[in-house]
Amino acid sequence: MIRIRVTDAAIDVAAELGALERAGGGAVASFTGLVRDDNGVEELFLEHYPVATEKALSDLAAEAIQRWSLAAATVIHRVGAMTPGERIVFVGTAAAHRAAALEACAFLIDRLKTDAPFWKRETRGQDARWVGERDSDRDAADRWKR
Amino acid sequence: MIRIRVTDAAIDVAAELGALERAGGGAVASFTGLVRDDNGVEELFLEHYPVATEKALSDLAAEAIQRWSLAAATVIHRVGAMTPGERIVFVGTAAAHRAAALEACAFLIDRLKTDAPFWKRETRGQDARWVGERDSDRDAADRWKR
Amino acid sequence: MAAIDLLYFAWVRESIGIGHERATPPAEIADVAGLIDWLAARGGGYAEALGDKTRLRAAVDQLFVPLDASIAGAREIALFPPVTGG
Amino acid sequence: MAAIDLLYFAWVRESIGIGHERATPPAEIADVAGLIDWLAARGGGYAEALGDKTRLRAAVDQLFVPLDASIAGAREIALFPPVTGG
Repeated sequence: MIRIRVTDAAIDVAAELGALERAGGGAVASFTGLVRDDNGVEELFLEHYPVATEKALSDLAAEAIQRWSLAAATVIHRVGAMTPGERIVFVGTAAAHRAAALEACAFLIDRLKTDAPFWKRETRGQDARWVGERDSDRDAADRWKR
Repeated sequence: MIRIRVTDAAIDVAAELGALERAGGGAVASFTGLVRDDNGVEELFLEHYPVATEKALSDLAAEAIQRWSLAAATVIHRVGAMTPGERIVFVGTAAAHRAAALEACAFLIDRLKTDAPFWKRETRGQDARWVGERDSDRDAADRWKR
Repeated sequence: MAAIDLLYFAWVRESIGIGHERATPPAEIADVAGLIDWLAARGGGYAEALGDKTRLRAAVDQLFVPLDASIAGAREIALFPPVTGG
Repeated sequence: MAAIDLLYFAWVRESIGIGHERATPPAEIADVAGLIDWLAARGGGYAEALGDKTRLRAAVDQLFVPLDASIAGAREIALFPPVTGG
Protein backbone atom coordinates (compact mmCIF):
# COMPACT_ATOMS: atom_id res chain seq x y z
CA MET A 1 0.00 0.00 0.00
CA ILE A 2 1.46 3.34 -1.08
CA ARG A 3 -0.10 6.55 0.13
CA ILE A 4 1.27 9.84 -1.20
CA ARG A 5 -0.20 13.26 -0.61
CA VAL A 6 0.90 16.85 -1.21
CA THR A 7 -1.55 19.09 0.58
CA ASP A 8 -2.14 22.58 1.92
CA ALA A 9 -4.22 21.17 4.78
CA ALA A 10 -2.92 20.13 8.21
CA ILE A 11 -1.48 16.61 8.33
CA ASP A 12 -3.57 14.20 10.43
CA VAL A 13 -0.85 12.00 11.94
CA ALA A 14 -3.29 9.82 13.91
CA ALA A 15 -5.26 8.95 10.77
CA GLU A 16 -2.09 8.16 8.81
CA LEU A 17 -0.71 5.95 11.58
CA GLY A 18 -4.05 4.17 11.86
CA ALA A 19 -3.96 3.31 8.16
CA LEU A 20 -0.38 2.02 8.50
CA GLU A 21 -1.33 -0.11 11.51
CA ARG A 22 -4.21 -1.64 9.56
CA ALA A 23 -1.90 -2.48 6.63
CA GLY A 24 -0.60 -5.42 8.66
CA GLY A 25 3.02 -6.17 9.38
CA GLY A 26 3.09 -5.54 13.09
CA ALA A 27 5.86 -2.90 13.04
CA VAL A 28 5.06 0.73 12.24
CA ALA A 29 7.65 3.52 12.16
CA SER A 30 7.04 7.20 11.56
CA PHE A 31 8.85 10.48 11.20
CA THR A 32 7.21 13.89 11.55
CA GLY A 33 8.96 17.14 10.69
CA LEU A 34 7.64 20.33 12.28
CA VAL A 35 8.20 24.00 11.52
CA ARG A 36 10.78 25.28 13.98
CA ASP A 37 10.85 28.85 15.20
CA ASP A 38 14.63 28.97 14.71
CA ASN A 39 15.92 32.50 14.96
CA GLY A 40 12.49 34.04 15.00
CA VAL A 41 10.91 32.45 11.91
CA GLU A 42 7.29 33.62 11.77
CA GLU A 43 6.17 31.89 8.59
CA LEU A 44 7.44 29.05 6.49
CA PHE A 45 6.22 28.86 2.90
CA LEU A 46 6.57 25.61 0.98
CA GLU A 47 6.54 25.74 -2.82
CA HIS A 48 6.53 22.62 -4.98
CA TYR A 49 6.53 21.42 -8.56
CA PRO A 50 3.10 19.84 -9.02
CA VAL A 51 2.92 16.36 -10.53
CA ALA A 52 6.74 16.06 -10.41
CA THR A 53 6.51 16.11 -6.61
CA GLU A 54 3.93 13.35 -6.47
CA LYS A 55 5.99 11.31 -8.94
CA ALA A 56 9.19 11.75 -6.89
CA LEU A 57 7.42 10.72 -3.67
CA SER A 58 5.73 7.73 -5.34
CA ASP A 59 9.04 6.56 -6.77
CA LEU A 60 10.71 6.79 -3.35
CA ALA A 61 7.84 4.91 -1.68
CA ALA A 62 7.93 2.19 -4.33
CA GLU A 63 11.71 1.83 -3.89
CA ALA A 64 11.32 1.57 -0.11
CA ILE A 65 8.55 -1.03 -0.39
CA GLN A 66 10.64 -3.15 -2.71
CA ARG A 67 13.92 -2.79 -0.81
CA TRP A 68 12.53 -3.45 2.69
CA SER A 69 9.50 -5.64 1.78
CA LEU A 70 7.16 -3.14 3.41
CA ALA A 71 3.47 -3.75 3.93
CA ALA A 72 2.88 -0.02 3.44
CA ALA A 73 4.59 3.33 2.97
CA THR A 74 3.07 6.78 3.43
CA VAL A 75 4.54 10.16 2.54
CA ILE A 76 2.52 13.32 3.20
CA HIS A 77 4.06 16.73 2.52
CA ARG A 78 2.48 20.04 3.38
CA VAL A 79 2.73 22.99 0.95
CA GLY A 80 1.80 26.66 1.24
CA ALA A 81 2.15 28.89 4.31
CA MET A 82 2.77 27.44 7.78
CA THR A 83 3.65 28.74 11.23
CA PRO A 84 6.05 27.28 13.84
CA GLY A 85 4.79 24.05 15.41
CA GLU A 86 2.84 22.92 12.33
CA ARG A 87 3.71 19.65 10.62
CA ILE A 88 5.62 19.96 7.33
CA VAL A 89 6.11 16.32 6.52
CA PHE A 90 5.01 12.89 7.69
CA VAL A 91 6.68 9.65 6.62
CA GLY A 92 5.41 6.30 7.83
CA THR A 93 6.17 2.66 7.13
CA ALA A 94 4.69 -0.71 8.06
CA ALA A 95 6.68 -3.94 7.93
CA ALA A 96 6.91 -7.37 9.50
CA HIS A 97 10.09 -6.44 11.35
CA ARG A 98 11.07 -3.32 13.24
CA ALA A 99 14.46 -2.85 11.56
CA ALA A 100 12.83 -2.77 8.11
CA ALA A 101 10.20 -0.26 9.22
CA LEU A 102 12.73 2.05 10.92
CA GLU A 103 15.36 1.90 8.17
CA ALA A 104 12.81 2.47 5.41
CA CYS A 105 11.45 5.44 7.34
CA ALA A 106 14.94 6.98 7.58
CA PHE A 107 15.52 6.26 3.88
CA LEU A 108 12.29 8.00 2.87
CA ILE A 109 12.91 11.21 4.80
CA ASP A 110 16.61 11.36 3.83
CA ARG A 111 15.93 10.88 0.13
CA LEU A 112 12.87 13.13 0.13
CA LYS A 113 15.15 15.99 1.23
CA THR A 114 17.25 15.75 -1.94
CA ASP A 115 14.97 14.09 -4.51
CA ALA A 116 11.59 15.79 -4.21
CA PRO A 117 11.03 19.27 -5.71
CA PHE A 118 10.04 21.32 -2.68
CA TRP A 119 11.47 24.71 -1.70
CA LYS A 120 11.25 26.48 1.66
CA ARG A 121 11.02 30.23 2.20
CA GLU A 122 11.35 31.60 5.72
CA THR A 123 9.86 34.91 6.77
CA ARG A 124 11.14 36.89 9.75
CA GLY A 125 9.45 40.28 10.02
CA GLN A 126 9.99 42.02 6.65
CA ASP A 127 12.74 39.60 5.66
CA ALA A 128 11.76 36.64 3.44
CA ARG A 129 14.49 34.36 2.21
CA TRP A 130 14.70 31.01 0.46
CA VAL A 131 16.44 28.29 2.44
CA GLY A 132 19.70 27.06 0.93
CA GLU A 133 20.77 23.51 0.20
CA ARG A 134 22.46 21.68 3.08
CA ASP A 135 25.53 19.49 2.54
CA SER A 136 24.43 17.28 5.44
CA ASP A 137 21.20 16.47 3.57
CA ARG A 138 23.16 15.38 0.51
CA ASP A 139 25.39 13.18 2.69
CA ALA A 140 22.35 11.64 4.42
CA ALA A 141 20.74 10.81 1.08
CA ASP A 142 23.98 9.40 -0.30
CA ARG A 143 24.25 6.76 2.42
CA TRP A 144 21.27 4.91 0.87
CA LYS A 145 22.99 4.51 -2.51
CA ARG A 146 23.87 0.89 -3.22
CA MET B 1 11.20 15.20 29.03
CA ILE B 2 10.99 11.49 29.82
CA ARG B 3 7.65 9.74 29.75
CA ILE B 4 7.51 6.07 30.79
CA ARG B 5 4.38 4.02 31.25
CA VAL B 6 3.58 0.33 31.78
CA THR B 7 -0.15 -0.06 31.41
CA ASP B 8 -2.95 -2.54 30.85
CA ALA B 9 -4.94 0.09 28.93
CA ALA B 10 -4.80 0.71 25.16
CA ILE B 11 -1.92 2.95 24.05
CA ASP B 12 -3.07 6.34 22.71
CA VAL B 13 -0.51 6.97 19.98
CA ALA B 14 -1.99 10.30 18.91
CA ALA B 15 -1.76 11.69 22.45
CA GLU B 16 1.82 10.46 22.86
CA LEU B 17 2.91 11.95 19.52
CA GLY B 18 1.21 15.23 20.41
CA ALA B 19 3.22 15.46 23.63
CA LEU B 20 6.45 14.72 21.72
CA GLU B 21 5.63 17.40 19.12
CA ARG B 22 5.05 19.95 21.87
CA ALA B 23 8.40 19.10 23.49
CA GLY B 24 10.11 21.14 20.78
CA GLY B 25 12.91 19.96 18.56
CA GLY B 26 11.14 19.85 15.23
CA ALA B 27 11.86 16.19 14.48
CA VAL B 28 9.70 13.43 15.97
CA ALA B 29 10.21 9.71 15.33
CA SER B 30 8.09 6.85 16.57
CA PHE B 31 7.87 3.09 16.55
CA THR B 32 4.73 1.11 17.31
CA GLY B 33 4.69 -2.65 17.78
CA LEU B 34 1.40 -4.45 17.25
CA VAL B 35 0.20 -7.95 18.14
CA ARG B 36 0.49 -10.07 15.00
CA ASP B 37 -1.80 -12.99 14.28
CA ASP B 38 1.18 -15.13 13.23
CA ASN B 39 0.17 -18.74 12.85
CA GLY B 40 -3.22 -18.22 14.38
CA VAL B 41 -2.32 -16.43 17.62
CA GLU B 42 -5.60 -15.55 19.36
CA GLU B 43 -4.27 -13.91 22.50
CA LEU B 44 -0.98 -12.43 23.57
CA PHE B 45 -0.35 -12.09 27.29
CA LEU B 46 2.40 -9.75 28.51
CA GLU B 47 3.83 -10.33 31.98
CA HIS B 48 6.31 -7.96 33.60
CA TYR B 49 8.40 -7.37 36.70
CA PRO B 50 6.81 -4.32 38.31
CA VAL B 51 9.11 -1.46 39.36
CA ALA B 52 12.09 -3.17 37.67
CA THR B 53 10.35 -2.63 34.31
CA GLU B 54 9.81 1.06 34.91
CA LYS B 55 13.42 1.42 36.07
CA ALA B 56 14.76 -0.37 32.98
CA LEU B 57 12.67 1.82 30.64
CA SER B 58 13.63 5.01 32.50
CA ASP B 59 17.31 4.11 32.33
CA LEU B 60 17.06 3.47 28.57
CA ALA B 61 15.21 6.75 27.97
CA ALA B 62 17.77 8.68 30.03
CA GLU B 63 20.62 7.09 28.08
CA ALA B 64 18.93 7.97 24.76
CA ILE B 65 18.33 11.57 25.83
CA GLN B 66 21.93 12.00 26.85
CA ARG B 67 23.46 10.22 23.84
CA TRP B 68 21.33 11.93 21.14
CA SER B 69 20.56 15.23 22.94
CA LEU B 70 16.84 14.55 22.68
CA ALA B 71 14.16 17.05 23.63
CA ALA B 72 11.97 14.14 24.76
CA ALA B 73 11.71 10.36 24.89
CA THR B 74 8.59 8.30 25.50
CA VAL B 75 8.29 4.56 26.11
CA ILE B 76 4.86 3.01 26.71
CA HIS B 77 4.52 -0.75 27.11
CA ARG B 78 1.26 -2.62 27.36
CA VAL B 79 0.87 -5.54 29.80
CA GLY B 80 -1.86 -8.12 30.32
CA ALA B 81 -4.00 -9.82 27.67
CA MET B 82 -4.17 -8.48 24.10
CA THR B 83 -5.58 -9.62 20.77
CA PRO B 84 -4.06 -9.31 17.26
CA GLY B 85 -3.96 -5.74 15.97
CA GLU B 86 -3.59 -4.15 19.41
CA ARG B 87 -0.55 -2.03 20.25
CA ILE B 88 2.04 -3.70 22.49
CA VAL B 89 4.66 -0.98 22.60
CA PHE B 90 5.16 2.64 21.57
CA VAL B 91 8.52 4.36 21.48
CA GLY B 92 8.82 8.03 20.51
CA THR B 93 11.59 10.61 20.40
CA ALA B 94 11.86 14.34 19.74
CA ALA B 95 15.09 16.02 18.67
CA ALA B 96 16.42 18.99 16.75
CA HIS B 97 17.59 16.76 13.89
CA ARG B 98 15.94 13.84 12.16
CA ALA B 99 18.91 11.47 12.37
CA ALA B 100 19.03 11.85 16.17
CA ALA B 101 15.29 11.23 16.52
CA LEU B 102 15.32 8.17 14.24
CA GLU B 103 18.48 6.59 15.66
CA ALA B 104 17.37 7.11 19.25
CA CYS B 105 14.01 5.55 18.41
CA ALA B 106 15.73 2.45 16.96
CA PHE B 107 18.04 2.31 20.00
CA LEU B 108 15.11 2.39 22.43
CA ILE B 109 13.13 -0.42 20.81
CA ASP B 110 16.21 -2.59 20.21
CA ARG B 111 17.43 -2.28 23.78
CA LEU B 112 13.96 -2.59 25.29
CA LYS B 113 13.74 -6.04 23.71
CA THR B 114 16.72 -7.33 25.69
CA ASP B 115 16.92 -5.05 28.75
CA ALA B 116 13.37 -4.70 30.05
CA PRO B 117 11.75 -7.54 32.04
CA PHE B 118 8.69 -8.39 29.94
CA TRP B 119 7.60 -11.88 28.87
CA LYS B 120 5.17 -12.83 26.11
CA ARG B 121 2.83 -15.82 26.15
CA GLU B 122 0.94 -16.71 22.97
CA THR B 123 -2.33 -18.61 23.01
CA ARG B 124 -3.60 -20.58 20.02
CA GLY B 125 -6.75 -22.53 20.86
CA GLN B 126 -5.90 -24.68 23.90
CA ASP B 127 -2.16 -24.20 23.39
CA ALA B 128 -0.47 -21.47 25.45
CA ARG B 129 3.29 -21.12 25.21
CA TRP B 130 5.89 -18.62 26.33
CA VAL B 131 7.82 -16.96 23.51
CA GLY B 132 11.52 -17.83 23.40
CA GLU B 133 14.48 -15.47 23.25
CA ARG B 134 15.54 -14.46 19.73
CA ASP B 135 19.21 -14.25 18.73
CA SER B 136 18.36 -11.46 16.29
CA ASP B 137 17.11 -9.33 19.20
CA ARG B 138 20.40 -9.81 21.06
CA ASP B 139 22.33 -8.83 17.92
CA ALA B 140 20.16 -5.74 17.39
CA ALA B 141 20.71 -4.62 20.98
CA ASP B 142 24.45 -5.28 20.76
CA ARG B 143 24.94 -2.86 17.87
CA TRP B 144 24.28 0.05 20.25
CA LYS B 145 27.14 -0.92 22.58
CA ARG B 146 29.98 1.58 22.47
CA MET C 1 12.27 23.39 -32.54
CA ALA C 2 8.76 23.24 -31.11
CA ALA C 3 7.57 25.49 -28.30
CA ILE C 4 8.57 24.32 -24.81
CA ASP C 5 6.76 24.93 -21.52
CA LEU C 6 9.23 26.61 -19.18
CA LEU C 7 8.60 26.43 -15.42
CA TYR C 8 10.42 28.43 -12.75
CA PHE C 9 10.37 27.79 -9.01
CA ALA C 10 11.38 29.49 -5.75
CA TRP C 11 13.73 32.48 -6.18
CA VAL C 12 14.16 31.70 -9.87
CA ARG C 13 10.42 32.29 -10.26
CA GLU C 14 10.53 35.41 -8.08
CA SER C 15 13.44 36.98 -9.96
CA ILE C 16 11.98 36.28 -13.40
CA GLY C 17 8.56 37.40 -12.19
CA ILE C 18 6.55 34.55 -13.69
CA GLY C 19 6.25 30.82 -12.95
CA HIS C 20 5.40 29.63 -16.43
CA GLU C 21 5.86 30.64 -20.05
CA ARG C 22 6.11 29.05 -23.48
CA ALA C 23 9.18 29.67 -25.61
CA THR C 24 10.79 28.37 -28.78
CA PRO C 25 14.58 28.29 -28.40
CA PRO C 26 16.69 28.51 -31.60
CA ALA C 27 17.53 25.14 -33.15
CA GLU C 28 21.23 25.35 -32.26
CA ILE C 29 20.51 25.16 -28.53
CA ALA C 30 21.16 21.52 -27.61
CA ASP C 31 21.22 21.24 -23.83
CA VAL C 32 19.79 22.73 -20.63
CA ALA C 33 22.90 24.88 -20.07
CA GLY C 34 22.47 26.40 -23.54
CA LEU C 35 18.80 27.12 -22.81
CA ILE C 36 19.77 28.83 -19.54
CA ASP C 37 22.33 31.05 -21.33
CA TRP C 38 19.80 31.92 -24.02
CA LEU C 39 17.21 32.93 -21.39
CA ALA C 40 19.76 34.83 -19.28
CA ALA C 41 20.67 36.89 -22.34
CA ARG C 42 17.21 38.49 -22.10
CA GLY C 43 18.68 40.49 -19.18
CA GLY C 44 16.77 41.91 -16.20
CA GLY C 45 15.24 39.30 -13.91
CA TYR C 46 16.33 36.53 -16.30
CA ALA C 47 19.98 37.53 -16.05
CA GLU C 48 19.65 37.84 -12.28
CA ALA C 49 18.01 34.44 -11.84
CA LEU C 50 19.98 32.49 -14.42
CA GLY C 51 23.42 34.14 -14.47
CA ASP C 52 25.10 31.65 -12.12
CA LYS C 53 24.48 28.09 -13.28
CA THR C 54 26.12 26.55 -10.19
CA ARG C 55 23.05 27.69 -8.23
CA LEU C 56 20.61 26.04 -10.62
CA ARG C 57 19.03 22.61 -11.03
CA ALA C 58 16.77 21.42 -13.84
CA ALA C 59 14.15 18.88 -14.81
CA VAL C 60 13.27 17.85 -18.37
CA ASP C 61 9.74 16.48 -18.70
CA GLN C 62 9.65 16.22 -14.88
CA LEU C 63 12.83 14.16 -14.61
CA PHE C 64 15.79 15.68 -12.71
CA VAL C 65 18.74 16.02 -15.10
CA PRO C 66 22.27 17.47 -15.09
CA LEU C 67 22.64 20.77 -16.95
CA ASP C 68 24.40 19.11 -19.90
CA ALA C 69 21.29 17.03 -20.61
CA SER C 70 19.82 17.28 -24.09
CA ILE C 71 16.61 19.25 -24.60
CA ALA C 72 15.80 17.58 -27.92
CA GLY C 73 12.11 16.70 -28.00
CA ALA C 74 11.47 18.19 -24.54
CA ARG C 75 7.94 19.43 -23.88
CA GLU C 76 8.50 20.85 -20.37
CA ILE C 77 11.69 22.17 -18.78
CA ALA C 78 11.82 23.39 -15.19
CA LEU C 79 14.59 25.56 -13.71
CA PHE C 80 14.98 25.95 -9.97
CA PRO C 81 17.39 26.13 -7.02
CA PRO C 82 18.50 22.99 -5.14
CA VAL C 83 15.48 21.50 -3.39
CA THR C 84 14.92 22.08 0.35
CA GLY C 85 11.81 20.11 1.32
CA GLY C 86 11.16 17.77 4.20
CA MET D 1 21.32 -15.03 56.32
CA ALA D 2 18.13 -12.94 56.41
CA ALA D 3 14.95 -13.87 54.60
CA ILE D 4 14.92 -12.96 50.91
CA ASP D 5 11.94 -12.11 48.74
CA LEU D 6 11.97 -14.51 45.80
CA LEU D 7 10.08 -13.55 42.64
CA TYR D 8 9.32 -15.86 39.70
CA PHE D 9 8.10 -14.81 36.26
CA ALA D 10 6.67 -16.37 33.09
CA TRP D 11 7.06 -20.17 32.88
CA VAL D 12 9.28 -20.20 35.96
CA ARG D 13 6.31 -18.79 37.90
CA GLU D 14 3.88 -21.20 36.23
CA SER D 15 6.01 -24.29 36.92
CA ILE D 16 6.65 -23.37 40.55
CA GLY D 17 3.02 -22.39 40.97
CA ILE D 18 3.60 -19.12 42.84
CA GLY D 19 5.02 -15.74 41.85
CA HIS D 20 6.42 -14.73 45.21
CA GLU D 21 7.68 -16.29 48.42
CA ARG D 22 10.07 -15.51 51.24
CA ALA D 23 12.90 -17.90 51.97
CA THR D 24 16.05 -18.04 54.07
CA PRO D 25 18.80 -19.89 52.18
CA PRO D 26 21.57 -21.58 54.24
CA ALA D 27 24.59 -19.37 54.92
CA GLU D 28 26.90 -21.36 52.63
CA ILE D 29 24.95 -20.33 49.52
CA ALA D 30 26.98 -17.51 48.02
CA ASP D 31 25.64 -16.80 44.55
CA VAL D 32 22.50 -16.92 42.40
CA ALA D 33 23.48 -20.28 40.87
CA GLY D 34 23.77 -21.77 44.35
CA LEU D 35 20.35 -20.38 45.26
CA ILE D 36 18.86 -21.93 42.11
CA ASP D 37 20.34 -25.35 42.94
CA TRP D 38 19.04 -25.09 46.51
CA LEU D 39 15.53 -24.27 45.30
CA ALA D 40 15.60 -26.94 42.55
CA ALA D 41 16.44 -29.57 45.20
CA ARG D 42 12.93 -29.05 46.56
CA GLY D 43 11.81 -31.14 43.57
CA GLY D 44 8.43 -30.98 41.78
CA GLY D 45 7.73 -27.67 40.03
CA TYR D 46 10.96 -26.22 41.45
CA ALA D 47 13.07 -28.93 39.85
CA GLU D 48 11.15 -28.56 36.60
CA ALA D 49 11.52 -24.76 36.48
CA LEU D 50 15.06 -24.47 37.81
CA GLY D 51 16.79 -27.66 36.63
CA ASP D 52 18.43 -26.14 33.55
CA LYS D 53 20.29 -22.96 34.46
CA THR D 54 21.10 -22.12 30.80
CA ARG D 55 17.41 -21.23 30.40
CA LEU D 56 17.37 -18.87 33.39
CA ARG D 57 18.16 -15.24 34.00
CA ALA D 58 18.20 -13.37 37.31
CA ALA D 59 17.96 -9.99 38.97
CA VAL D 60 19.26 -9.12 42.42
CA ASP D 61 17.47 -6.18 43.99
CA GLN D 62 16.00 -5.41 40.54
CA LEU D 63 19.36 -5.30 38.77
CA PHE D 64 20.01 -7.88 36.04
CA VAL D 65 23.01 -10.02 37.05
CA PRO D 66 24.90 -13.07 35.78
CA LEU D 67 24.19 -16.28 37.68
CA ASP D 68 27.55 -16.16 39.46
CA ALA D 69 26.60 -12.86 41.11
CA SER D 70 26.77 -12.78 44.90
CA ILE D 71 23.54 -12.82 46.88
CA ALA D 72 25.14 -11.43 50.03
CA GLY D 73 22.85 -8.78 51.49
CA ALA D 74 20.20 -9.25 48.79
CA ARG D 75 16.65 -8.37 49.77
CA GLU D 76 14.90 -9.43 46.54
CA ILE D 77 15.96 -12.00 43.95
CA ALA D 78 14.00 -12.63 40.76
CA LEU D 79 14.35 -15.73 38.58
CA PHE D 80 12.92 -15.79 35.06
CA PRO D 81 13.47 -16.82 31.41
CA PRO D 82 15.19 -14.50 28.90
CA VAL D 83 12.99 -11.45 28.37
CA THR D 84 10.76 -11.19 25.29
CA GLY D 85 9.06 -7.80 25.46
CA GLY D 86 8.63 -5.12 22.84
